[in-house]
Amino acid sequence: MIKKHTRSTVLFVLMLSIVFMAFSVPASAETVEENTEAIINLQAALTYVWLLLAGALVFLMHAGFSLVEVGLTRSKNTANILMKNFMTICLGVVVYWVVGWGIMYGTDAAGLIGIDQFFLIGADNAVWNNWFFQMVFAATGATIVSGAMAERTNFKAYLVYCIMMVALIYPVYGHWVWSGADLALLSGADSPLVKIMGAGFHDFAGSGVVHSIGGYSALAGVLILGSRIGKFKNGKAVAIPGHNLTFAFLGTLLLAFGWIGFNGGSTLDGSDPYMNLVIVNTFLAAASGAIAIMIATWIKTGKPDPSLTANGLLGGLVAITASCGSVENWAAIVIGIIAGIVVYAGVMFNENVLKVDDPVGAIAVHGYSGSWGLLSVGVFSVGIGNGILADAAYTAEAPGLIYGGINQFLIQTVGVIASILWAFVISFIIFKIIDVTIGLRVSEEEEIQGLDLAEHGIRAYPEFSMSK
Amino acid sequence: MIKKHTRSTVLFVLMLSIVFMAFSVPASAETVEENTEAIINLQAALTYVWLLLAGALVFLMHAGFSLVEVGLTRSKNTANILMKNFMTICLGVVVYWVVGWGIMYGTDAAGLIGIDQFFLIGADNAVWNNWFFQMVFAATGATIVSGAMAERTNFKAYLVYCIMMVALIYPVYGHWVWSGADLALLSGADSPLVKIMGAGFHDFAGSGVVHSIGGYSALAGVLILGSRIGKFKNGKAVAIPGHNLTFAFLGTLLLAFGWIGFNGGSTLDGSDPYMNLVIVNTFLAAASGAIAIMIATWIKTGKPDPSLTANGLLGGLVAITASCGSVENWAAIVIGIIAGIVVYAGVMFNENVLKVDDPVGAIAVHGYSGSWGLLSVGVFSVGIGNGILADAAYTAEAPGLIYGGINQFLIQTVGVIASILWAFVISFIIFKIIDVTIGLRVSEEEEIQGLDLAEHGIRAYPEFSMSK
Amino acid sequence: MIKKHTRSTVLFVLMLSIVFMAFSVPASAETVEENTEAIINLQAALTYVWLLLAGALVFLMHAGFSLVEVGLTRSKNTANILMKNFMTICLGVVVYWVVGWGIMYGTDAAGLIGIDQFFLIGADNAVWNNWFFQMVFAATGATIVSGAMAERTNFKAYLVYCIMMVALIYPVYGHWVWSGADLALLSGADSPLVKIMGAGFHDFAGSGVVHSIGGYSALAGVLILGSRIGKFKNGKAVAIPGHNLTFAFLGTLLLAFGWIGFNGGSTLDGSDPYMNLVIVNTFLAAASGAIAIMIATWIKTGKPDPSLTANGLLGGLVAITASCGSVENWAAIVIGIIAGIVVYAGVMFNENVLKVDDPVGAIAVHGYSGSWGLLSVGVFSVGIGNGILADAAYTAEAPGLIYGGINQFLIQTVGVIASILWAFVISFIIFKIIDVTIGLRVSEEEEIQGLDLAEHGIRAYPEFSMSK
Amino acid sequence: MRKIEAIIRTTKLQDVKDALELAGYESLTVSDVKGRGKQKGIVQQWRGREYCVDLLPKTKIEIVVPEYNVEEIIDLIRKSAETGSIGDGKIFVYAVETAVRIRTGERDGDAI
Amino acid sequence: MRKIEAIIRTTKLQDVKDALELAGYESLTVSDVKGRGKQKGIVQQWRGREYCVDLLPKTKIEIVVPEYNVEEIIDLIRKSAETGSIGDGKIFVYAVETAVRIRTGERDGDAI
Amino acid sequence: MRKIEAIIRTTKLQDVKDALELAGYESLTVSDVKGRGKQKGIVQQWRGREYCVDLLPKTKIEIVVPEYNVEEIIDLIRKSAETGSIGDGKIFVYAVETAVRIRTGERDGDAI
Ligand SMILES: Nc1ncnc2c1ncn2[C@@H]1O[C@H](COP(=O)(O)OP(=O)(O)O)[C@@H](O)[C@H]1O
Ligand SMILES: Nc1ncnc2c1ncn2[C@@H]1O[C@H](COP(=O)(O)OP(=O)(O)O)[C@@H](O)[C@H]1O
Ligand SMILES: Nc1ncnc2c1ncn2[C@@H]1O[C@H](COP(=O)(O)OP(=O)(O)O)[C@@H](O)[C@H]1O
Repeated sequence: MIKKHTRSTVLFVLMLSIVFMAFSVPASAETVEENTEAIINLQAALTYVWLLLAGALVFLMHAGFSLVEVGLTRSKNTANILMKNFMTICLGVVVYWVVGWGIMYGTDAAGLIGIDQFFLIGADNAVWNNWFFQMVFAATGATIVSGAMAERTNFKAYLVYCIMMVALIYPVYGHWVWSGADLALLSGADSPLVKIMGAGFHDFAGSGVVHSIGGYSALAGVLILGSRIGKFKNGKAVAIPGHNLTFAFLGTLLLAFGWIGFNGGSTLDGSDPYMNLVIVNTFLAAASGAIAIMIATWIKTGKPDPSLTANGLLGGLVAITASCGSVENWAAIVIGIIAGIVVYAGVMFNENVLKVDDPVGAIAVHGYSGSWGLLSVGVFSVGIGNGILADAAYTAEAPGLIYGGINQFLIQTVGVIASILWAFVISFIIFKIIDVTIGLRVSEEEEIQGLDLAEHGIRAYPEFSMSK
Repeated sequence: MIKKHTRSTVLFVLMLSIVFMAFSVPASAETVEENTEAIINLQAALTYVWLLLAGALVFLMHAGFSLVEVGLTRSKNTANILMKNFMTICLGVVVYWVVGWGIMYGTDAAGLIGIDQFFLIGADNAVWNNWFFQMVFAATGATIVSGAMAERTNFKAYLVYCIMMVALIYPVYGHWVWSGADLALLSGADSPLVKIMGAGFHDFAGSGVVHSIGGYSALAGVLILGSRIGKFKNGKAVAIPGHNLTFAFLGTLLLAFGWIGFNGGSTLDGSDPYMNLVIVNTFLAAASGAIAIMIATWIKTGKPDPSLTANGLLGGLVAITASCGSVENWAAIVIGIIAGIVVYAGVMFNENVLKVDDPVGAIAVHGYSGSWGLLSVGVFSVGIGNGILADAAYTAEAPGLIYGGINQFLIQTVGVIASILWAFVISFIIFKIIDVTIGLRVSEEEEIQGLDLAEHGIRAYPEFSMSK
Repeated sequence: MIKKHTRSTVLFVLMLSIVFMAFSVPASAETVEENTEAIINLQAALTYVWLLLAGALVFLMHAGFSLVEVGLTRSKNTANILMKNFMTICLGVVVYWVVGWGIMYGTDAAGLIGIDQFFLIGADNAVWNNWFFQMVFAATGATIVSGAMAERTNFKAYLVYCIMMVALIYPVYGHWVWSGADLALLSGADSPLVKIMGAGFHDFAGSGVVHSIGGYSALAGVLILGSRIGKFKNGKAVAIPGHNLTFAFLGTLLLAFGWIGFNGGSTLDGSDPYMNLVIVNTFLAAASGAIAIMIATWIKTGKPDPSLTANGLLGGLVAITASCGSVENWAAIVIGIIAGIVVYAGVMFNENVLKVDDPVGAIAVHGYSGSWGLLSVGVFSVGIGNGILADAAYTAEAPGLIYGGINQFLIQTVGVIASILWAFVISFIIFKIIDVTIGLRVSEEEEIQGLDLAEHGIRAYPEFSMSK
Repeated sequence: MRKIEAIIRTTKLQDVKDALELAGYESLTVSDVKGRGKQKGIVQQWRGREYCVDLLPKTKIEIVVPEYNVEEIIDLIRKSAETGSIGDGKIFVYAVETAVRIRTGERDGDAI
Repeated sequence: MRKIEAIIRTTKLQDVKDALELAGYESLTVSDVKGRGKQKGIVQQWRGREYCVDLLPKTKIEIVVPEYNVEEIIDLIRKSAETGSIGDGKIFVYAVETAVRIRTGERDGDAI
Repeated sequence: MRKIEAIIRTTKLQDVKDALELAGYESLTVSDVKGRGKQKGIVQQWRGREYCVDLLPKTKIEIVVPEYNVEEIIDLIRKSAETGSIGDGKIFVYAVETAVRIRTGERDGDAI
């Protein structure tokens, strides 16, 4: 008969084991084999705990994204933005369970796509553990898009796109990079591309898989959608200040907090000591990105700009996400500084040259800086088995340009191009279809009134007097 | 002589062990017994780490509750709500240390109540670990009540009630369900009730113990208290919009974040692989609850309602809390969808039929959806030792209705009734006594002025112009 | 050849090990030595996970500090405060990597200062792990100062001071207390001071190293800076209400959340069971501090004061930070109550007697309450190897006054004096130099206009109508 | 035409609006003001220190009507806004020279 | 001198301001009001329950000018603020007895 | 009776209020407005891009007094609100036909 443990039975057993410890008497004479088994179980358990908690931190990034977006936009669209971000994670959970995971990690077909494990059929605790950690990543791509398209997108249209993102756009590219299939387009040992380039594509925690894909999808969306009314006057960009900087900064700090799970957890192994290198590099790059952009705006406009500085931190985080397990500390700082500059230049380029309207800077932060992050692996990677990575199990294969290697840089470039092409083209098509069928943009009247009233019949701050 | 380790001695030892690892030389020749002991210690340590961190997440739920309540009510009562939630956890810590834990987990008397371990006398690290995790749960019940009774309750009266909740109401029901005593009313193997029903009551992480108890206590409180001035006009409910949706959504996301600790930690064992099933089910139900209610409001009113959608997520979380370790993934989705509908119907029922005023929907979210969660165990439980639960140590004993079992459903029904009766009756009595002695409700003048000025002589946002 | 593991290879290995578990077949016949090595690795891994997550919580305290400061000050300075706190952690990361860590933990020179390991040269994962955890502490001191000097300090001047704090002020005192060097001024076994006093200075997680240092540095800064325009009228303090209590409370709760990492992680060992005692004492003191000050304000002014109550919780946390691993539960409560009173009296003392203007109460909360915390070790310490600390490896050496010991109290007093002298004098000098060179304070015009417009050309809430 | 400007308790806005609507006066403009009259302000506290907020939130209602409606409206407002305690507010009446409806360009009597 | 008080749609402020500036009328005072005229309010919802917000946000513009500019300004405002739908707002004109520039003490014509 | 309407710097409210109180004029109504006169606005920046906010926050004070107090009050306000820089604001005076105290129904002289 199977014994049922109540909450306190477990508790009691725990206390007992403590008592045993105190008396230094092992519970019973165990054999070497039993010990070995216990150790393996403990290793798995530590990984479970690590990935669940790391996943929890990543989940909280959805609060971070919500706050950054809300803070950097106008209060008349706040409820709508909150709902979009909220439904992104809600739909993300269900859609990634139904189909996303299967396409990403199901049995490989031709190195392009997974074809089983839908509905997590046959899952056990190890799969659930991984699914949870991967799931919280999956919805992030759509959230990035939501930020760039804020303040003018039809709610229903966004929900449909969001489903497509989690079901298809994200997992397909993810399959190419992370599925581990022998043929996986960008990373599989038997992939023709990998063979030609001489190294597998390395994207540690998703500068490309998560951020670039989100960023370039956003670019496609924003191009079809057009800019907010009043954003460009006689072809010149006009400032449309966001309504709450405190939310924007709190959101940014929550994102940095979540990134500890995002990058740290991507070791996928609670016993991998390289999680420490990963986290240190992550913070060095993040800080450098913020400092770089603060100084840049200070020089250019005479005043250090708060919201761009916050964007700079995110840019640093996005860039180091691919390379954090493969580079030296000083390189992380360089990567972060360049990321800060990429973000600043990217925001200006988008507004002044491309004339696209991205209220929160998502395309620059996630798209451009994500691509830079992927390339940075090819530049600064120490290469597995060298120097600080002597014992590393999971890092970029080959050394980067500065160590005289070229292969890693080549495959990284290919991966960058693939991410841009895939994300932009597929998203462009999907957005076009949505535009024709549902209508991607709200009416002019609704946009002026604000999406909160138009889409949800509500105001986010009904008691506060607004002067805009 | 005992050697004192300074901060860096420990650090140094750690570094050494790394060095040893690098050279693959074990620290010293250990015996099998010493290894076994070390493994047991590590298992305990992993549990400690897991429960402390899970407890930390649950603690943060108090910030979540504060924000949800603040966001869904008017700004003139914000400081008061913040103080109530803040003192709930502060008093909760002390009261649960003095008496709550003892009543819940002290030596059992007649299956009804614990009678020792007050002031945590004799505690060791294992007890402290568990106490901390249980303590952060304890104050939650009172917080739920605080939400339903917001905007009109006397501060002192609430504090007194809060103490009673943590000292008595919560731990007594908790003792029946989680104490592990052989006679424990609802769950003990020797309890007459359990023997008659043929299965022990199963409430994994507290759909009943925490949420229902809070919800039905709130119902009692709200009935005695009456509705806010202006809530009902000619018997019809009037909308009183909350003042800050961003806070309400941030709070909801913090609650979901905390729930990873709430449900995940309730394995009470860092090595229990079923924490993964628990978390996956938790998120599937949460997302389904939110999606269900969004669609429902969309259909009913033509627009997807933000604050009810956020409530739907919480409803899904509350419901799955009892059953997350006992059901299949698909069942979690069904449980979540039904929870969403229960919340929506419950909110409407409270306002239209019962005519009670619950500004934040706490009674529907925690009371009704909590009861549904308890029942869902009896419907969907796989039953220990079956299918996905083949190795599970801690789950519902018997299979649910859909697997042809009836016993689990019966005892769940009994547990639901017990939770309603106990929470409602004892809270009704306590609130009545408080009303007669201290006065449960503020004066009309104070309510109109707002509790912030009346109770604390303060305004939460003194610089912002308010138009209400 | 070294095998590269892709994301899913790791995943696959994990799944395999689960399968093995299910069949109870160990991966291979391991030897006792291999098991021992695996156990040591696991212990290190658990510590890594614990410290990274604890460090993550501490990192989030920077969001907490930001929100508390923002909430308790006027909205015209919000963007500036957000930027200051944000740059504090960004600069903190880089500066502590370049020089701070080396001064604190590098090879000791004369017990006063570390002199190598700059730029983390030669770091491995064990060092990175510790560096990360120590780094998130390092920036905290500066953040404390930023709070006390809010609403009138020149941004550039603050940044320079912040660098000095993380590079020098904090790590030097930290070296004296935590470096573990034999000669370390306050704690080393061979330090003349320690020999004379008969016990080493004990500051578990930094009541002194972090909080006092921050608090007395703030005092020096505030004295040079002067009070905000309008703070004193005819020598009497005038209330200048903060603009957002919700932010202040959310910040306080985030700080308490982070403190679980701050104190818990300071075991520096994932297998140290005393982390449980530490956390329980932490929460008992925090809650007691809040309750004490709430009651005190209630008695004195007739109404329980929200922002002081929130300060009381922080005061309790600061005080118990030194002693949480060395005292009984009841003592933690006493320490917390006294801390609450110290904070209240300290705030009044600063305004009424010293006539200094500290908008957020940082000097009282971190300085005075920090000193009390250091002394409390000398009063309530159980002493290593006694009672509840029978097995403790890391706690105050000698018993406190109430157990008849005097040595611990003596050295604690010395440590308190040292912290006041060091922080006050060095900060006074640095602030003076900054004042003369850069100018510490903004112009009167800029202060009246608000630092957001003056320093950043921005308003934090441009859409909201402000009535002040 | 006259503009009737009433400064009332914020909590009385609903009642006044209802009373005016019932009497057929639907058009009005409302704004948030702060003021001080006989009512001297209220004591608040911040961090244990009391201070007096001497400008209390009030609501200003403006209604432009033909001259002959003035007394009726004063009456309606007084009745619906009065509590009898200090702080009930004041009503001021001004002459309006011209009124124009933006949408149509109608003037004066037709415009209000 | 006259004070021209226009209550317009909040979204039309920029246009009106631009039109006035172009015509040389730069000085003005703007405030947030809420109001109701022929436009009866809009339906919002809260937690699945509809309710009518009958006071809609509007913007009030005040400009003090010499008498002879009044008609021109009324015209400018009408043209720039009109959408043709209900809710466009109203313009009221009042007599101003004195105007003083605080900085210099200049009066009337010189002050505005 | 006259209504004196002064548009002043927000930072000068306290001084003006104090000056008026000292001279025995306690009653007043205050509101937040934004405006533009000779003072052309200030440059702000957002995400590295400058833009001009041409409506600056100002405070409007309204005081209704008997005719013979007007000049004294103008004087008081000027003295207490002046900084000498552009942006100090303006004072306008209007005729008030009737004043009513809501609480008591007192009229005119007794009401203000
Ligand atoms: N002489 C005045 N000029 C301008 N506003 C006034 C005047 N007298 C009163 N008010 C306004 O009316 C409001 C209510 O006045 P109050 O003196 O409290 O009424 P009562 O005298 O009936 O108690 C004040 O807050 C102020 O805004
Ligand atoms: N008689 C009036 N007295 C005061 N304010 C008025 C009056 N008539 C209209 N208003 C103001 O003008 C605004 C717009 O009026 P509305 O009736 O919507 O314009 P229209 O009649 O052109 O549709 C209202 O919201 C209100 O603030
Ligand atoms: N003609 C006017 N009509 C309405 N409001 C005005 C007028 N002139 C000035 N104001 C108000 O007075 C405020 C201050 O005016 P400003 O021109 O800055 O004063 P000064 O001319 O003394 O520098 C402006 O912001 C505006 O609100």
